[in-house]
Amino acid sequence: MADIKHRIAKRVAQEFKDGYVANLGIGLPTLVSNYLPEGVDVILQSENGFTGISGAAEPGKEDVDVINAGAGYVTYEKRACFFDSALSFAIIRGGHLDATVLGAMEVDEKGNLANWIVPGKMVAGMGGAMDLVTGAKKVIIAMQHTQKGAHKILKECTLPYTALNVVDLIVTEMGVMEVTEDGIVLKELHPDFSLDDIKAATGCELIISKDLKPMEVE
Amino acid sequence: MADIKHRIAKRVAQEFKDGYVANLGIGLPTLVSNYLPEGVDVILQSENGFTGISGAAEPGKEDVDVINAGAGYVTYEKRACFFDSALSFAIIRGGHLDATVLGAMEVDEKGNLANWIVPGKMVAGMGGAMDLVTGAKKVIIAMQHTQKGAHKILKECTLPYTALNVVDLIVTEMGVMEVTEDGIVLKELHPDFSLDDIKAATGCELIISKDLKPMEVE
Amino acid sequence: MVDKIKTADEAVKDLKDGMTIMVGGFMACGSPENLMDAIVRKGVKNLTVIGNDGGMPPTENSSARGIGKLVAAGLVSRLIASHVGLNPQVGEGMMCGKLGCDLIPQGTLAEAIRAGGAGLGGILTPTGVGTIAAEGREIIEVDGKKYILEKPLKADFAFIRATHADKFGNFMSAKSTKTFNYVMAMAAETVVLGTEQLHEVGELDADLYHMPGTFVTYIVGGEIKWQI
Amino acid sequence: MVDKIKTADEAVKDLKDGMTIMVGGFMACGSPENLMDAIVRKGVKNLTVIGNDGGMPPTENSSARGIGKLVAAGLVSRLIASHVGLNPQVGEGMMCGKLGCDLIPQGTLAEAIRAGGAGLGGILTPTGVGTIAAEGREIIEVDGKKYILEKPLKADFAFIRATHADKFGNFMSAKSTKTFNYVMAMAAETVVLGTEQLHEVGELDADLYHMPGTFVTYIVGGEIKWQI
Repeated sequence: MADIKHRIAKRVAQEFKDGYVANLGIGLPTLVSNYLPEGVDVILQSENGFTGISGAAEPGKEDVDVINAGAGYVTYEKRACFFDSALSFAIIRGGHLDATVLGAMEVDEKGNLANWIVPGKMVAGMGGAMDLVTGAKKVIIAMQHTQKGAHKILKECTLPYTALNVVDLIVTEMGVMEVTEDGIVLKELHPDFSLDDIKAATGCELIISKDLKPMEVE
Repeated sequence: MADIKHRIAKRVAQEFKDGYVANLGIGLPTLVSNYLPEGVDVILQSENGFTGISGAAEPGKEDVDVINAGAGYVTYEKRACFFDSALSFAIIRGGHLDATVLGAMEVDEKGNLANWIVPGKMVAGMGGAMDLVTGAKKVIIAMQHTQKGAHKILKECTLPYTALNVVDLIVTEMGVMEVTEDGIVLKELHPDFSLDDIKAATGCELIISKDLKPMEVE
Repeated sequence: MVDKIKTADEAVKDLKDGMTIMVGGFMACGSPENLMDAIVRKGVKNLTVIGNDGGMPPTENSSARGIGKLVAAGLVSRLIASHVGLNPQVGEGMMCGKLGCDLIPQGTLAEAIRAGGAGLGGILTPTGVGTIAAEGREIIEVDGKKYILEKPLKADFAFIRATHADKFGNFMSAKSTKTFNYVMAMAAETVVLGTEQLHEVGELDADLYHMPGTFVTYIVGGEIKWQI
Repeated sequence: MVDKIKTADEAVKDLKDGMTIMVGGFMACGSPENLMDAIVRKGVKNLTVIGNDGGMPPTENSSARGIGKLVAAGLVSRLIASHVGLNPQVGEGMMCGKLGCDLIPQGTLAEAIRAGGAGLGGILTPTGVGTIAAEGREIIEVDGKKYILEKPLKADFAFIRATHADKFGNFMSAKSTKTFNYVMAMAAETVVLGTEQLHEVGELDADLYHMPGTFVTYIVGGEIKWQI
């Protein structure tokens, strides 16, 4: 599982270009920053109000005025800049993020996303997720392909939506998929899996790219 | 004329309460700050972006980074705070000014105001005036009662409006008038003038306050 | 100059049952703890609280923090926030029907508060179109794209926190403590500023302050950094 | 780190005839003069210029300043501003039909630019209802009160000015030079920042900067204070 997470994060990192401004969700997406290609400088935004967020603070050396969006104490880069929530979401909603990486409960072939409500469970709230996927230029979903065997990539989401028509790319341990007007196109397949494996693990038709490549992360 | 301006400014100053935040238009309204009553501390806002604007800068001692809304070099108080145009107009439009004082071409008995377009003349633009009169809690018009004999206080404005139903108080060299739901109520009459004088100089019915007082400025 | 400096208890004197209050901060980082304590001491009831989240709950090692103090004391009947997952007491209150919770996307919440302070009738946001966040809201189409009309939010009181303030109320909140403190300063009838450092007027350069003191009704000193 | 530092001429390389540009400042106070000069040298035509005003015209003792430089050089075919009374050359241009001018209330102009930068579909303002400022605009009623729906403004280029900037583009504009520089930083495809002081990253405390460098495409040093 840890292995799978790092595989996904490594592949997502390849999508980043030099100079990108990006927001990484808590958890798996945060790992992406560890795998940025050589020469690719990315500045990360934290939706509670700064650009230049860096790794977790060392215990005992926390600056209590600096947290990430998950309330963890973090460090910041020298080029960091701090601002209020209104400006932070002006950045997010206004299209000033080149990419955002988040997990999902469900994604469907229209690029609809559901990642905030599980019926019967307590609703924590959407936080900044709806703004992030609405505003970022490129929305990358980084997640395990299935949830205990259940499909997460679907013809149509069953859970309440986070946003409609927003997902651009899905990266899982099985492959890399692009959401297009025609549906979900499998661009890369991980060598651990066959086409039949990934088709079986997917709840909608997968269009196989004419240019299908192996998903390479090492 | 200089005398009249100061008379009007002095009377307007009496409307100010301790702790007021106010915006004074260029010209006559700016004089108001010279006549604030003892113990009445008012902080003045400049719509180009600060609170704590003070008098004109001494020639040769100008700080070129500090101008007023009329592009004149000015000084600022120790308690000044500088901000951008969006925040400046959040203050203005958001009801955070206790009072604004402006001149007018025409005011009518509904409290409508016209002070920015003269047909046939070049239109300079409304600048911040529309926002000021819409947002300030109290809109005080400080002006000469007539323009070369022509009525400026009317039943209905003839010039294009700056804003509708916004004027609270009109102070002229002849008297002090409150705009009410019933019309314009004369509250104070300057001893230099008779009731007939001010009625003749006014283009709409003046309701004479039961409690009519002399306009006292010294 | 009007004297705005008060004790925390003086500053909440006119806070009444059923009022709507805003509380700055994000997961209690940047929340005015002294002011929260004073509200708890006063014991007002049925507050509607507008804030990013539900603050932090009490743990074995520490008391509740930020809005969490108000929730723990049972003073909150309605919470308008973007995320309440880090405070299980909010969930418990929702389960037993004691606490109503309106969830709003974080960026929309910030804009709605700003709109309240800036005198706007509302803002049009693309965030949440086609989702639960659009429920009960008007949809307005501009140039062929759909937006939610989000109305302004205002409050009776705002409780906000500064790192540096002067005695006129000019202030700034350091690093990531800014969050909702700046927009809330504009959007309430009475604005109470809790500050760590309290300076004489003119002691610091004007441009070190980010927000003008004209927004601030009362200033309360003595905020201290959270001790982990 | 991507190198954003350019000469003024390099920064306007991709500026083309007919583009829409924003220029920060207020009556030229806070306008990036080096960048204006570079645009004049390039000599692009038919620009639509969004700014508070028409800048300052040339006088016997000095050249034009701010947007006034572009007007004097005849590069502007349309001006979107709140007030043009201090630059008679704008009036002359309007009289002879060479220069179209859209006048917008100053606060509405600031919000429209901010909305453009913040991804809003528009904002509802009470300012201008029942006046010429409402012409061609939709009126939206919220809770019984009428508002103008003002649509967002965006531009191909924004030319803004800082007093202090670092090499990543984090910046602040001192005192009353902030004006439209902050909102315009958000609202254009390419954002060119002219700065007086250019600092190494990390040289100044992060909270001295008011706006993040992520908005800034190019940084041009060498702005100097206006000499009266």
